Amino acid sequence: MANFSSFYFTGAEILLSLAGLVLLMLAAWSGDRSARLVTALACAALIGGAIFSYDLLTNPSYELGGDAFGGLYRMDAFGSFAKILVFLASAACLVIAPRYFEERGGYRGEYPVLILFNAVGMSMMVSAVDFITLYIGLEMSSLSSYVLAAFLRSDQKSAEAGLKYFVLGALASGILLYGISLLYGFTGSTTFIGVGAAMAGDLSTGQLFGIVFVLAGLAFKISAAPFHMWTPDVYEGAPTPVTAFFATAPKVAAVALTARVAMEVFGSQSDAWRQIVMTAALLSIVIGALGAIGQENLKRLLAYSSINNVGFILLGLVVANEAGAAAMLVYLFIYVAMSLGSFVGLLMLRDTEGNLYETFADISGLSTTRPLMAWCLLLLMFSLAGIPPLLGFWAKFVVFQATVEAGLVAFGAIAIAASVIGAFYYIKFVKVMFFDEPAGVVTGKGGRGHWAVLAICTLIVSPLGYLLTPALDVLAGKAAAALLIAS
Amino acid sequence: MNSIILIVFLPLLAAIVGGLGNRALGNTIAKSLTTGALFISCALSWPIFLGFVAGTAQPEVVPVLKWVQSGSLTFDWALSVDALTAVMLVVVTTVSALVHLYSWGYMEEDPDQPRFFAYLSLFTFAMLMLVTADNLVQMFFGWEGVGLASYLLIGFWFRKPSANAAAIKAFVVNRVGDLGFMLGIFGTYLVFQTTSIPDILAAAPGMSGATIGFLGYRVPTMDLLCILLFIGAMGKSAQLGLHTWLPDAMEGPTPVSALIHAATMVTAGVFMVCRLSPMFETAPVALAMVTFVGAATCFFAATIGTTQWDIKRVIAYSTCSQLGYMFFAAGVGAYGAAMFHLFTHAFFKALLFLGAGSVIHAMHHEQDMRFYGGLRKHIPLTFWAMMAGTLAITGVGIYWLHAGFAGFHSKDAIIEVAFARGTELGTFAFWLGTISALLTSFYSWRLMFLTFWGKPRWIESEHIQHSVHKTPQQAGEDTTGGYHPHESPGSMLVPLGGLALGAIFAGWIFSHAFLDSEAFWGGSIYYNEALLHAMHGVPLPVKLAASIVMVLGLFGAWLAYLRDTSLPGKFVAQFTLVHRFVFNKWYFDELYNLLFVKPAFAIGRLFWQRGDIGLIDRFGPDGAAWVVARGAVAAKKVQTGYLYSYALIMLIGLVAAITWVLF
Amino acid sequence: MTSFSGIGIEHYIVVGAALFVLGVLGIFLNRKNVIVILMAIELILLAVNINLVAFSAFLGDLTGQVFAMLVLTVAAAEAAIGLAILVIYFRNRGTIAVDDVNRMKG
Amino acid sequence: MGEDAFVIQLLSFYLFAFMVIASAVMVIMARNPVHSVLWLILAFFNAAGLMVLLGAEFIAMLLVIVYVGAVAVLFLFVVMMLDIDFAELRAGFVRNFPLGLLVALILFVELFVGLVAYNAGGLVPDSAAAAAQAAGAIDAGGASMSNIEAFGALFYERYLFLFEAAGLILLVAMIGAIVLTHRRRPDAQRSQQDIGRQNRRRPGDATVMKQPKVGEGVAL
Amino acid sequence: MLSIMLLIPFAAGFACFLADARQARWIALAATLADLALGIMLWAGYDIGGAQWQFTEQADLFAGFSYALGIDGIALMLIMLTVFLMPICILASWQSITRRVGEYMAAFLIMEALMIGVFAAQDLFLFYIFFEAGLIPMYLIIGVWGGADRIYASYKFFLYTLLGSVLMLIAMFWMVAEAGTTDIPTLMQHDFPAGAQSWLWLAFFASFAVKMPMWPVHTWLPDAHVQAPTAGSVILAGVLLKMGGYGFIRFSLPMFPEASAQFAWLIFALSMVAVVYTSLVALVQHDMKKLIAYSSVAHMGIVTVGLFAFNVQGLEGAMVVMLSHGLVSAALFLCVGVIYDRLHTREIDRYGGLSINMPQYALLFMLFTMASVGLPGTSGFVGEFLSLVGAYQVSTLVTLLCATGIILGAAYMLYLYRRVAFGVQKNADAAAMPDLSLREWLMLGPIAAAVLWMGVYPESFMAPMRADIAALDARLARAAPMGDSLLEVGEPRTAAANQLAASHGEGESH
Repeated sequence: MANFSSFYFTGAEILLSLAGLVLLMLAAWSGDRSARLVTALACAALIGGAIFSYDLLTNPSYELGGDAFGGLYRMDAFGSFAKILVFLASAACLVIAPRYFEERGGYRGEYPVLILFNAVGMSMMVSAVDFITLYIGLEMSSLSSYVLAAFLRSDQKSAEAGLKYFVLGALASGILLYGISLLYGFTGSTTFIGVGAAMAGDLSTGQLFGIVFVLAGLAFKISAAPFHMWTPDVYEGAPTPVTAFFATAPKVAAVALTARVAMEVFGSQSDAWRQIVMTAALLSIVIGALGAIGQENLKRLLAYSSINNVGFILLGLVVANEAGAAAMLVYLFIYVAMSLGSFVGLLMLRDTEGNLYETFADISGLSTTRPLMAWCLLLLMFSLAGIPPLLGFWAKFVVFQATVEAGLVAFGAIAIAASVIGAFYYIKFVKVMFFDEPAGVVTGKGGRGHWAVLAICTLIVSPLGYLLTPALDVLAGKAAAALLIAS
Repeated sequence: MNSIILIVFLPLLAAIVGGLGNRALGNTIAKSLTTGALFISCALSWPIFLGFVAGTAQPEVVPVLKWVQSGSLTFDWALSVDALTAVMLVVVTTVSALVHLYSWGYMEEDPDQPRFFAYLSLFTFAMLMLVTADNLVQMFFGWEGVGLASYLLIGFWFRKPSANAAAIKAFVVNRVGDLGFMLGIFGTYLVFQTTSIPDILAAAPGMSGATIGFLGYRVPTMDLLCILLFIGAMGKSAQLGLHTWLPDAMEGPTPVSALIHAATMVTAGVFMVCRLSPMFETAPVALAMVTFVGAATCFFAATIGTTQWDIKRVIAYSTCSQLGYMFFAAGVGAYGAAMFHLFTHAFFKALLFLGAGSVIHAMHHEQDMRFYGGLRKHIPLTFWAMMAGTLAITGVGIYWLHAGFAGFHSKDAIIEVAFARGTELGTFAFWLGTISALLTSFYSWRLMFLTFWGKPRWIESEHIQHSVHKTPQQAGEDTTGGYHPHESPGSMLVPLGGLALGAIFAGWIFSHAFLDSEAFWGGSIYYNEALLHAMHGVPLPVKLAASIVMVLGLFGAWLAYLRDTSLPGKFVAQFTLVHRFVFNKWYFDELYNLLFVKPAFAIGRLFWQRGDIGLIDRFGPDGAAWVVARGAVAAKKVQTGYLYSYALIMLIGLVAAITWVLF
Repeated sequence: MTSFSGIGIEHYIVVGAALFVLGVLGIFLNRKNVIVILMAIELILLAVNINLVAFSAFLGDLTGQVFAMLVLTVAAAEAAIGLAILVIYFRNRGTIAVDDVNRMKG
Repeated sequence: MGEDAFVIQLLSFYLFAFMVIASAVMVIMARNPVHSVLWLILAFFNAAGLMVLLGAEFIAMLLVIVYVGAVAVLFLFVVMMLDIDFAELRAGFVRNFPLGLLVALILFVELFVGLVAYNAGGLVPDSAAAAAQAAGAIDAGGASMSNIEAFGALFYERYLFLFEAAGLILLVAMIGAIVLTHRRRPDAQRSQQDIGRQNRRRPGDATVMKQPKVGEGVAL
Repeated sequence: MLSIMLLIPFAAGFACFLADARQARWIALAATLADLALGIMLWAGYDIGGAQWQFTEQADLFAGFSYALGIDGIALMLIMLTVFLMPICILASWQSITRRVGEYMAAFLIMEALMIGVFAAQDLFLFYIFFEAGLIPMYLIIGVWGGADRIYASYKFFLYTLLGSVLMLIAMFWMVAEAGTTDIPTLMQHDFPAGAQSWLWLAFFASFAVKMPMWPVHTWLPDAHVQAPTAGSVILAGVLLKMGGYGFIRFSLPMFPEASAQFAWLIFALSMVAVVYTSLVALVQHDMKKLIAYSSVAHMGIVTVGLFAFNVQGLEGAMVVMLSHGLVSAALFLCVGVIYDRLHTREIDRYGGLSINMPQYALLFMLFTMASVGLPGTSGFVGEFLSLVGAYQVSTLVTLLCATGIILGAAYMLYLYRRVAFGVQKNADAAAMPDLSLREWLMLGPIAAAVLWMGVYPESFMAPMRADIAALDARLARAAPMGDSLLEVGEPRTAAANQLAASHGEGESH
C-alpha cells in the first residue's frame, strides 16, 4: 500500500519520465520530422501532469498530503500548486518553441524531451523533503537547463550563455552542496524534518553556515541578488523560447523549493536568515530595476525585470508565515503569466524572414504597425510595473499586504518605494511602442501558438484576471497552509 | 414689483443685452437700451430720495435670492434701502444716466460703442448692488463688480498699452485694498458670527472693549476690524498709499472718468465708512487713522494737482484730494458732512470731467493744458459749465447769506467740523484741509486760466498738427494753426447743463437735510448731535478760512497764469527739487515699482528658474532620475560579462552573509 | 572527538574547507581557460564528498556516503555536459580563454 | 589499536591531506591544462586515500574508478581534442586578483573558525556508533555487514527512488552531450544513419524485379 | 446606477478601439452624454438629507476586497463635475485630434470610468485601484497626443504620482489589518491609535499632496499640462487634481483627525508657500498653459488651507473651490486650446489684440479670467471666500498670506489676458483667426453658465454636501485646533469714539 501511494503521489513525475523516455525513442527513431509531434505529445504529457496535480490538490482525501518513498518526498498542496504552475509554464514554452527553432536550422525532438526531464527535476524539487532528493531534482533540472541554454549550438551567444550558466550554476550547486554537507554533518540527518528538529534549539556555527550556504545556493537558482549575475547574460544569450522557460518554470520551482526549505527546515530559526533574505530582496528589487534601466536589449531588460520581481517574491518569504507564503504563490502565478506573455511578445517581433528583433529601437512605434500586439504588451508592461487595475498590481498587493500585516511596515515601505524605480523602464517600453515614430522592422506575423499564449497571458493580467483572485486565493491559501503544517 | 429691483436690475439687463448683442444689435439700439434703462432707474431713484428728504419713506429690505449658507455663515442677495442708500441711489443713477447720454456724443466715432455702453450699465448695476447691500459680502460683490467695470472701462481702448497698464494697475491696487476688506469681513464674521450689516452695527458697541489676536499680537477687536475694512476703502477711494491707480485711470474715456473715477465708484470707500459708522465709532484708533489718511491725502493730492499739465490728471488729483476731505470728515465723526460732500462732489466733479471731456473733444483729443488757451470764445457753453464746476469745487459762496455753490456748503462744513472736533488730529486735519482748499483754488483756477484765457497755444500740440497738417514753423504767427474748435453736440451739452445745475444748487438745497437733520438719516449713519452743535459754534475766522484761501488761490493763479506767465518758470527754477518731487507725484509710482512690481517679477523669475527648475526639479525628480541613471550605469558596469567577476560577486555575497550571521 | 587516531573530524573539515576555497578560487582567479574552471568545480565537489564521507564516518550513518555516491554520479554527468558545452563553445569561437567569454555584458 | 597503527594513520592522514591540498593548488595554478588534469587526478587519488582512512572503501573505490577512470580521462580527452595552442593562453590573473584572494582568505578563515569547533555545537554521536567506528565497521543497521553490503542495502531500498532519478540524470547528460556535440555535416548527410529508415527497410525496397528484353539491356 | 455609469464609458471605450475616427468621435460623444444624463439623474435622485451613502452597490467579486460603490454629497458633486466635463473634452478633441482617434477616445472614456470609480468607490482598495489606474490612460494621452516635450512630461507625471501613491498603499494595508475591514464608511468611523495616525497620515499625504499638487511636489503639473493635449489638460486640471482634495476630505481628515490636526501646520506652511510662490512664478510665464498650471497650484493651496481649517466654512469652501477650479481651469485650458488649434503655439507673445477679431472669445475668456481671479458673482469667489473665512478662524497669518493670492492672482491673470486679448494685433496670423465656432461655443458656453450659476446660487451645489460636511465637521471637532484669534470680550466703552471727544470739543469751543 505504501508503495502504491508512493507511486500515486509521484504519478505526475512518473508520467513525465515515461513520456520523456518514449518520446526520446520516438525522436531518435523518426528523426527531426517528428519533432512537432513529439512536442505536441510532450505538451499533452505536461498538461496531463498538471491535471493530475490539480486533482491531487483539490482531492479532499489528500487534504493533508502524504509522504512517499520513506520520507524522501512529499505530496502536499504546496507542491501540487507549484507543480501545476511549472507544468503549465513548461507546456507554454513548448508551444512557442518549434517555429523559432525551425527558422534557425532545424527543430529537434530532444528539445521537448529535455523540457520533460527538466519538468521531472522541477517537480522533484518542489516535493522534496530530503536534501538528497532536493539535490537530485535540482541537478536534473539544472543540467537540462544548461543544455537548453546552449541549444542553439551554432549561435555564439547561445553557446556563451550555456557556458556561463553552466560554470556559475555548477559553482552555485557546489555552494549549496557544501551547505548541505555541513547541515548533514552538524545535524546528523538529511531529511528536512530531521535537520529542522536538530536545529530547533540554539544554532551551532556549523548549522548557521549550512543555512547560509544552502540559501546562497538557492538564491542563485532564483537569481536573487547578489547571486543574480548570470541572469542577464544567460537570458540574453539563450534562445528566446528557452529564456521564456528559464524565466518561468525553473524559477517557480526554485522559489517553491526555497520556500519549503526556509519554512520547513529553517523555519524555527527565521531570525537567523530573515535579515539576509530581506537584504537580498531589497538588493534584487533595486539592482533589477537599475540594471533594466540601462538596457537597450529587451531580453536583457526582461531578465533584469525578473530579478526585480524575485525581490518582491522574496518579500513573501521574509514574512515567513502562512500569509506570506500564500502571497508568494499568488505572485508566482501572476509573474509566470506576465513573463510568459512578455517573452512571447518578444518572439513575435519578427520580420517576414523570421529574424527576431529585440531592441528598443526595433519596437519603436509598434502601436501603429502592430496595434493589437502593442496593446497586449502595454498591458503586460503596466502589469509588470504593478499598476492597477492590471493583475500585476494584485501580485504586489498580496505580497505587500502580507509584509505589512506581519509588522514589517518600514521594510515594505522601502521596498514599495524602490518599486517605483522599476516602473521607469516598463513605461519606457510603452513609451517606445506608443510615443515614438514607427521603425517598421517588425513585419512578420506571429504564429498561432504565439498568439494563443499571448492572448491567454494578456487576458490573465488584464482586469478580468481579478475574477481569478478568489479561486487563486483559496488554492494559494491551501498550499501555504500545507507548507506551514509540515514545519 | 418693488421699484428698487427695477432700479438695480434694469442696468444689468441692459448691460447683458447690449453687451451680448454687441454689433449684432447695432450702435443705436444698444445705446438707446442702456441709456433708457438708466434714465428709468434714475427716474425711479429720485422719488425714493425725495421721500427720505421729506421724511415719508421707510427703510426696507427686499430679499432677492439665497446666496450662501455654510454652517453659521449665511448671506443672501438682498436690496436694502435707507436714507444713506437713497443718497447714493440718486447720485449713481443721475450721474450715470447723464454720462450715458453724454457718451452718445463723446463716443460717436468709436467702433465699439455697444460694448462701452454695456460696460457703463454693468458698472451702474454693480455700484447699485454695492450701495443697496444688506450684508458685507454683497457689498464686497458690488465692490469688486465696480472694480471689474472700472478695469474694463479704463482698458476700453485696449489697443493702447498705457490703457491696459492702467487698467491692470487699477484692478491690482484695488485688490490690495480688497484684501483688507476681505480680512475685515472674515474678522467681522469671527467676532459677530454674521455678515449682516444691521446685526453687526447693533452688536458693535458691545465689542468695543474686546481684544483679539491678529498675526500673533493682541489688538483691540474693533480697531482691528475697522482698520482692515478701511484699508478696503483706501483702495477703492484712492487714499494715500493706494492712490496710484487713480491718475493712471484717466487713460479711460472721459465719461468713464466722470462717472467712475469722480462721482461714484471712488466714493464707495466713503460710503462704506459711513455705512459702518456705528462700528467705526467703537474704534478710536481706526477713526484716527481715517482722519489722518484723509487729511494727508487731501493735502498730498492737492500739491500734485498744482503741477500737472494733463487736464484730466489735474481733475483726477483733485478728486483724490476731495475724497481726502470726505474721509477726514468721517474720521472726526461728521458722517453727514462726508456724505454731503460726496453728494455735491459727485455733481461738480462729474461736471468738471465732462467739461474737460468737452474741451478735449473740441481740441482733437489733446489733453495737455499747455497747448490750450483762449478757448473761452470758441466753446462758450463748455466754458460756462466748467466755470460752474470750478466755482463749486473752490467753494465760492457768501458766508453771511449761507448761499454759495455746492462746494461752499459741503467743504466748508468739513473744515469747520474738523476744527470743532478739537482734538490734535482734528486741528491737524483742519489746517491741512485749509491749505488744501488754497491749493484747490489755485489748481482749479490755473486749469481755467490755462484753458480758457490767454493766447491760443494750439499749434504746439501734435494732435492739432495732425489735424491741420501743419508744423509750428509753417503756421508762423498764427498760434491756432488755423484750427477751429467746435462746441460739442447737444447730447454732451445737456448733461453738462444738468450737472451744472447740481453744482450750483445741490449744496444750497440739501445742506440742511444732510448736515442738520437726524431725522433724514434715520439711523442709517451714526449721527453726532454734539459735534454738529460744535461745528456751528466755531469762531468766525474759522468759518471764513475757506473763503479766504479760495480768494488767495484765485489770486495766485491769476498772478502766475494770466498776469505774469513767466512766474511759474521762475518758481520752478527756484525750487527745482520741490517741484520735481511734486511734479513726479512724490515718486510713489517709482517707489512701488521698485518695492513691489519689479521684485515680484524678479522673485517670480527667481522662484521659477532657481526654485522650481534649479532646486525642486534639480534635486527632486531630476535629481532622483540622475541618481537612478548613475545607478543604472553602475549596474551595467558591474555586469562586466566576465565569469570571474560574477563568481567573485557571488562569493562576496556569500562571505558577507556569513560575516553577517557570524557577528 | 580526537580519541580516534588523534585525527578528529575537524581535520577532515579543514581539508574540505581548504579544497572548497581552492575550488572557488580556481573559478574566479583563472583567466587562462575554461577547462581549468571545470576542474575547479570538480575540486569543490571533491571537497563536498570529503565532508560527506567524513561526517558519515563520524556520525556512524551511511546516508552521507550514499549522498556522496549520488554526488559523484551527478558530478560525472555535470562534467559531461560541461565539456559538451565547452566543445560547442570552442567550435563557435575558436577559443576557450576566460577573458573572451564576454560577448554579453552590461 | 596499537601505537604503530596510530602513528601510521596519523602520518597517512597528514600525507594525504597535504597532497590533496597541494594538488588542488597545482590544479588551479598550473599553466598547462594537461598538467592541471594530471594534478587533479593526483588530488583524487589522495582524496580516495583519505576516504579509506575514514573507512569508506566503496566511495574511495568509486572515486578512483569513476573519477580517475572516466571523468579525468574525459577532461584529458577534451583538452587534447580541442587542440588549443597553450602558449597563446594568457597567463597571469584577473584584475581584482587581490580582492578575490582576500575574500577567499576571509572565507577560509571563517570556515576554519566556525567549523573547527565541531564539538562546541555539533552532534556527539552516540557511544554505540562511536564504538562501531572504532571497530572500523560502519553500519547503519548495526549488523555486521561490510561497508559495501550496507551501502547496497540502503541504496536499493531506502534510496531507490533517488537511484532511479540519478539514472535519469545520466540520461539527461547523455542526451545533452549528444544534442550539443553531435554534428550532421551537410556533406556527410547521406552517410548518416537513419535508424527509422533502416528498420523500415523491406526486401521489396531493395530489390527490383527487372525483366529485360533481350538485346535492350537494363538501365541501372 | 453607478455601475451603469462605469460601464457605459468602459464599453464605449472598447468600441472606440475598433471604430474608425469618425465613428469613434460619435461613440465617445454619445457615451459621455449618456453618462452626463445619468449623472443628472443621479443628482436629481439624490436625496438631500437622506442616508449618508446612497446608490450603494456591493458585490464580493474579488479576493481581498469587494466591489462596493456608493456616494455621498461630496462624491456626487465631483462625479457631476466629471461627467459634465467629459463631453466637453470630447468636443475639444473633435478636430484637433486626427491621429489614432479611436485609441484617443478610448483612453478618455476609460479615464472617465476610472474617475467616476474613484469618487464612487466605497472599498479602500477599490478606491486605490481606480485612483492609480488613471495613470495609464493619462500617461498615454500625454505621451501619444502631447506636445514636443511630452516624453519628459509623461514620465514625470507617471513616476511622481506613482511614488506618491505607493506609500499610501502601505498605509492602507496597515489600516485594513488594524481595523479589519476595507469598507470606507466603516473606516471613516474607526479611531486609529494616535501614534499610528501620524504615519498613516503622512503616507496618505504623500499621495494626495502629489496629486493635489502641493508645493514643493508640484513641478510635474506645469510640465504635464503644457504637454498634454487640450482635453488632457482639461481633465487633468478639472478632475484629476480634485482627487487629491477628495482624498484629504475622504481619508486623511475623517480617518486620522488627530494626525490631521497635528500636521495642519505643515499643510498651512506648504499652502502659504504654494500660494505666494506659484503665483509669483505664474507672473513670469511665457507659456499660457504653464501659467494656468501654476495658477492651479495656487488655487489648490487655498483648498488645502480650507480643508485643514477644521470648520464647516473651510471644508465647504474647499469643496466649492475644487468644483469651481474644476470648471474654471478647465475652461481656461479650453480657451488656450481654442487659439492653440488656430495658431499652434502657446507662446503668449505670439498673440495680442484678440478682442478685435475674436470678441466672443474675448468675452468668455474674460469671464473665466475673472472667475479664476475670484470675482464675486463667479464660482471662484464663493469657494475662496468660504475657505479663507474658515482659515481665518484658525490662523490670521495663514489667511493673510493666502489672501495675497487674490492680489497676485489678479496680477498674473490680467497680465495674461492683457497680453492675449488686448493690445494691438502684432501678428498677422493671429489677427486672422476666426471667432468661436459653434462647437467651441458648445464647449465653453455650458461652463460659463455653470460658473455663473455656482457664483450666484451656489446653494444647488452646497446643499447636497451640507450634511456630509457637517458630519465630517462633527467628527473633526475633537481634534479641531484653537484659532489664534481668541476673541476676548472686555468691558465695552460707554460711548462712541467721537461722542466723548465731541463733548470735549464743545466745551472748548464755548
